[in-house]
Amino acid sequence: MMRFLLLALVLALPAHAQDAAAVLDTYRDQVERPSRTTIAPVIEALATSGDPAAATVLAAWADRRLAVMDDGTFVIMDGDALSDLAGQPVEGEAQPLRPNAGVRGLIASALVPFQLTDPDPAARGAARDAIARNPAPEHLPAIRGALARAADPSLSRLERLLTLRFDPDPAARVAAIESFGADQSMDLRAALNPLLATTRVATLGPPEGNVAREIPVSELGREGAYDLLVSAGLAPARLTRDAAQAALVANIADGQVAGIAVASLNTQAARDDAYSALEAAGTVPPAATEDEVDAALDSATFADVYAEPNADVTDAARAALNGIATRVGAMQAADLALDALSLASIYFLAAIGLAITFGVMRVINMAHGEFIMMGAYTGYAVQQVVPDYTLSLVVALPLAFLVTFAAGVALERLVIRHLYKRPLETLLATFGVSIMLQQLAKNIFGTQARPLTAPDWLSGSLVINDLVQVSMIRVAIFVLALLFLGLYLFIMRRTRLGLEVRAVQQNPTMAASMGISPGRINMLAFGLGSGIAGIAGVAIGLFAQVTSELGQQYIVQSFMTVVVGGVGSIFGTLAGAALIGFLQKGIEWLNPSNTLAAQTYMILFIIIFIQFRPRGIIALKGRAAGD
Amino acid sequence: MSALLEVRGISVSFDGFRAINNLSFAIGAAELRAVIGPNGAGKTTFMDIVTGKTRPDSGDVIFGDPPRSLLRMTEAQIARAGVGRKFQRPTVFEDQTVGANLMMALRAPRNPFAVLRFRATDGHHARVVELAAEVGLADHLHRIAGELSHGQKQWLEIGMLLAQEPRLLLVDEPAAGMTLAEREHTTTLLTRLAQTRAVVVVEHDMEFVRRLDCRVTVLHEGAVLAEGSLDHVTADRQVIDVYLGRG
Amino acid sequence: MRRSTVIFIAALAVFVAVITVMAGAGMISTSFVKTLGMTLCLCLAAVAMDLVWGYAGILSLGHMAFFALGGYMIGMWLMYARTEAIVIEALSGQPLPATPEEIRQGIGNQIFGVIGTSDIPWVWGFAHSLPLQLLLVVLVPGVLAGLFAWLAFRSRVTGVYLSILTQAGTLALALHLFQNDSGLRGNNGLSGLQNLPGVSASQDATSLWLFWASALALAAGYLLAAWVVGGKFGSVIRAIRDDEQRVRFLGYPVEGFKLFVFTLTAVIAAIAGALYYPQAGIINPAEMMPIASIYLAVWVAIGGRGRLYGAVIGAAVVSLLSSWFTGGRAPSIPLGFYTIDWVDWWQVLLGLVFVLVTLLAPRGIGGLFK
Amino acid sequence: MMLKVENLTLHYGGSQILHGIDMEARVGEVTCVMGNNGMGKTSLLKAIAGTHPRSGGKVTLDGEDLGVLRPEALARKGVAVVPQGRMIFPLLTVTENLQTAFATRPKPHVIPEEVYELFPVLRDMANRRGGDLSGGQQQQLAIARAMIMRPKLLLLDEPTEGIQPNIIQQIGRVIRLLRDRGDLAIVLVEQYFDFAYDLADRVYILKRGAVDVAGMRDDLGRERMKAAVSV
Amino acid sequence: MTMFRKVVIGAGLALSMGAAQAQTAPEGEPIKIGVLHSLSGTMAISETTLKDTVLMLVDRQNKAGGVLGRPLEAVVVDPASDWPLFAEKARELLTVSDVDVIFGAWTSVSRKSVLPVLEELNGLMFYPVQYEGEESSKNVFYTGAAPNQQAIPAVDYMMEELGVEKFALLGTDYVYPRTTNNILASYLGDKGVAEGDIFVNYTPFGQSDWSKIVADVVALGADGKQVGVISTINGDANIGFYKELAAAGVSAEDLPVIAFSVGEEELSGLDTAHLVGHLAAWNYFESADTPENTAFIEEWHAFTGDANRVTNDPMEATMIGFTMWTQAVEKAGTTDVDAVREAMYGQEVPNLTGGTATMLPNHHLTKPVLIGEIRADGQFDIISQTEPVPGDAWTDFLPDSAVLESDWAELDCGMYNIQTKTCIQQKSNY
Repeated sequence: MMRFLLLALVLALPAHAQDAAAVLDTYRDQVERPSRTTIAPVIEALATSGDPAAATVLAAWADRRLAVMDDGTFVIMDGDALSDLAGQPVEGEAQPLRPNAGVRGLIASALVPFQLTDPDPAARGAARDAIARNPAPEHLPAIRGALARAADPSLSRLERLLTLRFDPDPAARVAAIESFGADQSMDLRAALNPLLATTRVATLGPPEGNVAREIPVSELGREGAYDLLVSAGLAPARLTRDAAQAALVANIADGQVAGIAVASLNTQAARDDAYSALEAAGTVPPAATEDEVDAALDSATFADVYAEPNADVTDAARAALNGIATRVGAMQAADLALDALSLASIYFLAAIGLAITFGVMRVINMAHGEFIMMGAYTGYAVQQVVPDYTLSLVVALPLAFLVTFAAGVALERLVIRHLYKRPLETLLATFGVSIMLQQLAKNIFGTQARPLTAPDWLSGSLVINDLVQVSMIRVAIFVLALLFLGLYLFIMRRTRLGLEVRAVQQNPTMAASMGISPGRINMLAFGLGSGIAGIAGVAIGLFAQVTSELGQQYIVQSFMTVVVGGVGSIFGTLAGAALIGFLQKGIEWLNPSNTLAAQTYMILFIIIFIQFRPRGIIALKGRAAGD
Repeated sequence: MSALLEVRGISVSFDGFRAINNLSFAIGAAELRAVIGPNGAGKTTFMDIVTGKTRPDSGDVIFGDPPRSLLRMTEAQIARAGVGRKFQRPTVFEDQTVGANLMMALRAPRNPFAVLRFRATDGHHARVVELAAEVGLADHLHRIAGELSHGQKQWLEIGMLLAQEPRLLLVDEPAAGMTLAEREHTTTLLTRLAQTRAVVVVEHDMEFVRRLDCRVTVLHEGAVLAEGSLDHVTADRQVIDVYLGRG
Repeated sequence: MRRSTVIFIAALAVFVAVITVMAGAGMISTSFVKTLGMTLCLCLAAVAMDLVWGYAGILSLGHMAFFALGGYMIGMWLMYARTEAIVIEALSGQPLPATPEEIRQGIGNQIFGVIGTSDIPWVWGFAHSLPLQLLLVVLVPGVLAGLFAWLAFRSRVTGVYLSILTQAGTLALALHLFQNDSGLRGNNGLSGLQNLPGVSASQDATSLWLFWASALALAAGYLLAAWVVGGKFGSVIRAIRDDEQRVRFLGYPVEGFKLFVFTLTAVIAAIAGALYYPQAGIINPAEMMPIASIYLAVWVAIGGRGRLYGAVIGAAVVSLLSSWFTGGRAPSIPLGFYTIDWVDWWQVLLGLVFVLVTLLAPRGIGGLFK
Repeated sequence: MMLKVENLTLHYGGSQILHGIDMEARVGEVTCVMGNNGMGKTSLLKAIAGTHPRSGGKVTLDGEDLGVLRPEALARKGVAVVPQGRMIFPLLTVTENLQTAFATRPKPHVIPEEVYELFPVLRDMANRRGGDLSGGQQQQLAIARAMIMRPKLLLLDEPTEGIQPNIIQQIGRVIRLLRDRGDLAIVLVEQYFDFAYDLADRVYILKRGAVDVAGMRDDLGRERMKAAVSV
Repeated sequence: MTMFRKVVIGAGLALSMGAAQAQTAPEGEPIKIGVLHSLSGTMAISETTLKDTVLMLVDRQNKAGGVLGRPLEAVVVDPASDWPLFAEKARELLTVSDVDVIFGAWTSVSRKSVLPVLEELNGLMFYPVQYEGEESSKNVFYTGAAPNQQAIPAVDYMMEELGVEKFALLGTDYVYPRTTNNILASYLGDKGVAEGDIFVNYTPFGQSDWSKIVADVVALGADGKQVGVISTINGDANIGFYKELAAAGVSAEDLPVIAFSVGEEELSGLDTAHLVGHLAAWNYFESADTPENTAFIEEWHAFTGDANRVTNDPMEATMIGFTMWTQAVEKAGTTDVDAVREAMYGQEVPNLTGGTATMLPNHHLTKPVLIGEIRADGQFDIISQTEPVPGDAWTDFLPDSAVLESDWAELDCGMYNIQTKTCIQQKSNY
């Protein structure tokens, strides 16, 4: 408040102004090594200097364009060009100053009055951001001034947010609180919650101030309550074990404490006895007894007291927060569901290739994860050549398919073909392929994670409101998963290829006698499953890390997805992915501090689930299923 | 004649397809019975239910003396209770010798710990040799079962079945793939076995069934269509319509 | 007893004698003795794997979890007992004699300080006692394996499904132990296990003792396995491997047999682990990640399934080779334009060997002896 | 148009199953291969259909040497098989089962009406899974499927095995009809003597992997054939 | 070195490097140096770089005439990110290869695996990575940061400069984050931050699904306090975390993140455009503008034949450790471990960021603490640099550790209780 008054005063009297250069010179040390804790006077001095260039200097400083020349002159950098504070070009070398984020925030805050009325909308936006980040009482008149000049809905919302916090008139604050109705935005809650901040106090009489509630001793616990009294200076500290021990040590004489042999003090009971003996002998002062503790607790009151003195304001804030609590809860649930859906679609995408190679062809391909990894590296390699992210994605997706399709075909021809009758050995051989591919990836791309960057249109979030949002990449993965579900259904059910794949899977010899080439079909189907893994790899690489171990993260879960869902059914895989995704997020929600536990319990649940449905959620039944 | 096996009104369906429909069936302690019927009539499912492989949706299966329900028993318990089954395709353990196959089937305690402690006595060996002789494999005791011919595997399986000493034998198409001489041998064997135990034979070959000279049960769509002597059932109008056809 | 068993035991005895003499003469280093001792333990685990997979046809991708659990169980005692000695000695310098609480507090602080607590979790309830903890080496993996097997076999999960289930179960166990809250020091695991509490002998001596113990365990395990597979029991489990349903119709309680084999092999693996980790010195949850169990299966496959000596050969060859290749002493191969560094390429080679053995020699190295 | 088999030999592992078989099958005829089990009938059929490699001899179709082609290549040359045990695709619907036969056919892939006329049950069961059909229905499906391939040579392996008599009669009618159409050669491997005798034009009776008796049915006569089979 | 990079960028450079020859070849029996860094497995991502660094330093030292006039020879082994293998390989290095010193280990587990072997055989190891402290072994010199040289100053920075009042401590679930977070929670408590204002989350290694955690952290801001994230997330998992952070539109102004395990190496795995302004605390940044650093980077690029290879903090720590060891060997005139250790105390080596690193008797270094803001090009703007801080083996912010001290020069004890004046143990507990 004080500062604003000063500012207004100085702005009104430009004659007394000191120029910006002089201010900077005065505070040279703070300017060159700025700290948020010490820089406030400098900024204030600059802002109030009255120098018309002050705003420019502050803005340049915040942008890290304020620089110092070798001779100590402050200049403003604009690309390579230098100019002095008044805007005249200068020649020479200068080192830019690097104020940290905290300092920049303060500068931005100080710039608010200049920017709020700036014709440039970007500058006004910056001012709004600065206020939203560091709301301060002195912003209120500036906003109201700006609002008086021109109506601006976003500014008026900001004004109400500031009013409910900083307006001197409680009635105005209550009105501002109530004006928001059922709004559940984060900024509103961020403004309301501090009003309800409490401190816990212990008093001998009734507590003072805006009391939130009194707390019974039973809730605090006897120890906790007494500690509170002690820290409030209302009761003497109790004897701690350490202190008792120190007293014993201090009173050792001739290998004895109060007549008891030191060697026998190897239990706590013996030490307590020894201390009592010392008390009895008057060597140490008696410690507070249980009765004294009880008496002290009886006479004291414990309460939570609001920092905000005005009860009307706290009541209104509490009412408002309670009112939006259910909505917030619902939104959080929706957000969680969206997260779960997103995780499910990631698992589905990773597993859909397996749904073909494992679900339909019954080939256990432990190198499936490495195909995902190959897809991701393909995406990376494409980005090295095609710098445009959108274009590179357009190239990478089909290329990843081709690369992994080829790898799949090669694997089928060279290895799996010879093992169709030995499924468990396929597991071992493809595991060998898996470790080969991982090491090859390390040898080729190195062990460091490689960047795979989403284009801008995919790098943001789909924001439904403050609480419910999901990143665009996840939306894209969800869409991709749906797309592949459709593609899978189309290929398997509507195309000749699908028919032949299914025929070969059920009876390769007979299929051959029908003129279908099982070798070709197996190769194509395996290639297709692998190719989809490659595309999944690009998608996964966009939101996670691209390393040679990328595939390992998904392999166990992918197999579980297919098995839990029911082998041979794409809807089973879908159901499996959904089950795993929702389960994991649900458990994470129950225990937000330990993501690892969520994974553990999720897997345990799946294992138990399989006991009850050994053939998965959607199981083939009847004679046709065979045995 | 008190029944050894009594099947009471069992039904089972898969995916809406009624494989067995309120089927009742009984067989005495020493009886030979042929079960015939078109494919899909439920013959195999019937065997699956009796041996515990498939659980019926309703009905009950009572076996033995004192009679008890087989429905709450596992396949292994049913087998131990005295129900032996021969499959259509010979299923012997191809990796092991003929002797080991028979030894495994020999009546002896079946739980893991007993098996672990099991040491073959001379009596056991003698019994194995005897069984092998009975099924014509006396010279092949030390051969690996996988090297046997198709027919020899069939015989080995029958030998294993005998080793189990079952009270009820379920035999699925025993004559499939046998020469005439072999068929005759089989007929004799089955008839002889039926003197001391119940034998149910599922068969298509009418000639073979005729030679067995026993009661015949005709299954159709999961239920008994007709029962009686072969002449009786082949004269049955319904049987001719759905199964035998008009010459 | 079969001839191969006699030959194996004799070969093992000769091997132990040779190594003992060479170590005594200083011809081989302590670290190599440790490597050999650990390899023997891995061989024992491979024998267990062969029993459960090669003979009973249950491809468990989780037996290294039991191996590691065995290690954890013995590791708890090793760590507790050693720390107790340290704490008692440290506290003996104080003016007052230490109380049991202080000792316990000190132990807790020493062991769990790294994960930021000094409370001794309940799972360490028996860690003070060697006999009890030895019992747990057998009991914990045994009960866990029995429980898992009962659940899985009861619902007739077989083949690939069972493999994936064991893999998932192993992953769950590993992830659980990765948590600090598991009470087994999370990712840190248990370390310093090579220092046997109360033993002042040098590592040169203790390594040799553990080597002998490992050889003894391998011999006992091998004989046990040979006995199990030699008689009718072996006949039955091989029959289960080939046609489970048929064995049921013979009247054998198939689930009981599988449960027995699964649990027995889990216990053998656990004993192998309990001997392995005091030689390795440290155990942490990474040791039981599913990949370790897959490697175990691969050893058995390379050595030759269904032959006990095959499993031993596979485990010994692969683990000793990998030790040699990662030791940095394998010569690089310069190709002019590129130098093949075995450190970079040996995993590729290993993978290739897996593929080739599976494709070309399904009976493994052991099969070549036939 | 005809199939000619010369000096065909075949081994299963170490044991020789077929010892130099010579046979031929002509268009418009049913060539019946008879003999007891284990005599090599099915092996002969497999050798012709390419589902088991032969170890020697020559197979020509219309004078073209079929060499060592794989079954799918033979199918393209006009060889269709109805194998023992039907081998329909249990998880495909009846219609899909029939559609698998289009692999060697040019488009459009339309199931000919004739098939449904011969086997009306297939229309009724069009959307049922093959595995849910009864054995007899499956056999009809397998024959219909082979017909759609429009083969030059149709190989049938024991189509009556395990089938109820009324369907056997229907199958017999279809085989006769196909023969009478005169655009393909039919090789029928059969154990059911009466069924085979009724249909056969040309007969080969195998014994221990070699042709024991060969000739036209009418030349051989029922009694001689019966005697040859019964031994 | 990666084949891909090599082929695409540095093939020519690599060839010309091969032609370069050492000018003066030292003579005599080589002094062996063990390099114990994982070259395969999960940790290869970080440790391979350090192996290359040691090889570069050995190369440099040999060109400069070796040590004690003898050439240095590096013995490289691969413990393959397998913790028991670290102990095995360490034993092999010390007993079979007879190395005089080991440079190695990255994770705390691997260090704790090696410790008993080092102490048993009286080996000597230099450990170059920032770690959780609470340890002091007679046989290890810790050239990375202790918590008081990284974590504590970073938190101070957040509170003082960024006004953070509410903390989200996100970490990978292993010992370094756990211990660091315990220390920080205790420190923050001392600073008056309420327990409810500290949110803790642990994720598995390689975690990639960050959306919920990021949402949880953003939601912390609902009570109107400035939230800051202290990240001890390890390795690759950071990439997914930062991508999700960027996607959620969380700017450094709204929710600053300060990371202790994110360096130039990790940033090379992602596009930093959206992460500008987030922070990292280290004792070294590649962007440090000193002549020493420029020379070091040039040497590194020349050695690896890859002009894009970044440098990082553990590399500097390796360099300091290596240089100190050579100086100590020269001073002691022998490679004998006890003599070298005595000679190590007080050794000084210039930091690459300016100032001097001094070896303390507790086997830790004095190090300046640097705070860097992420730039769009994947480098850091150094916005704060303290005077050198002496490393503290036992933190002052946990009650059990506050009473402990390590001094190998005077007290000959790594765990000395200053209250009871007793040496709790000579050898480490692992």
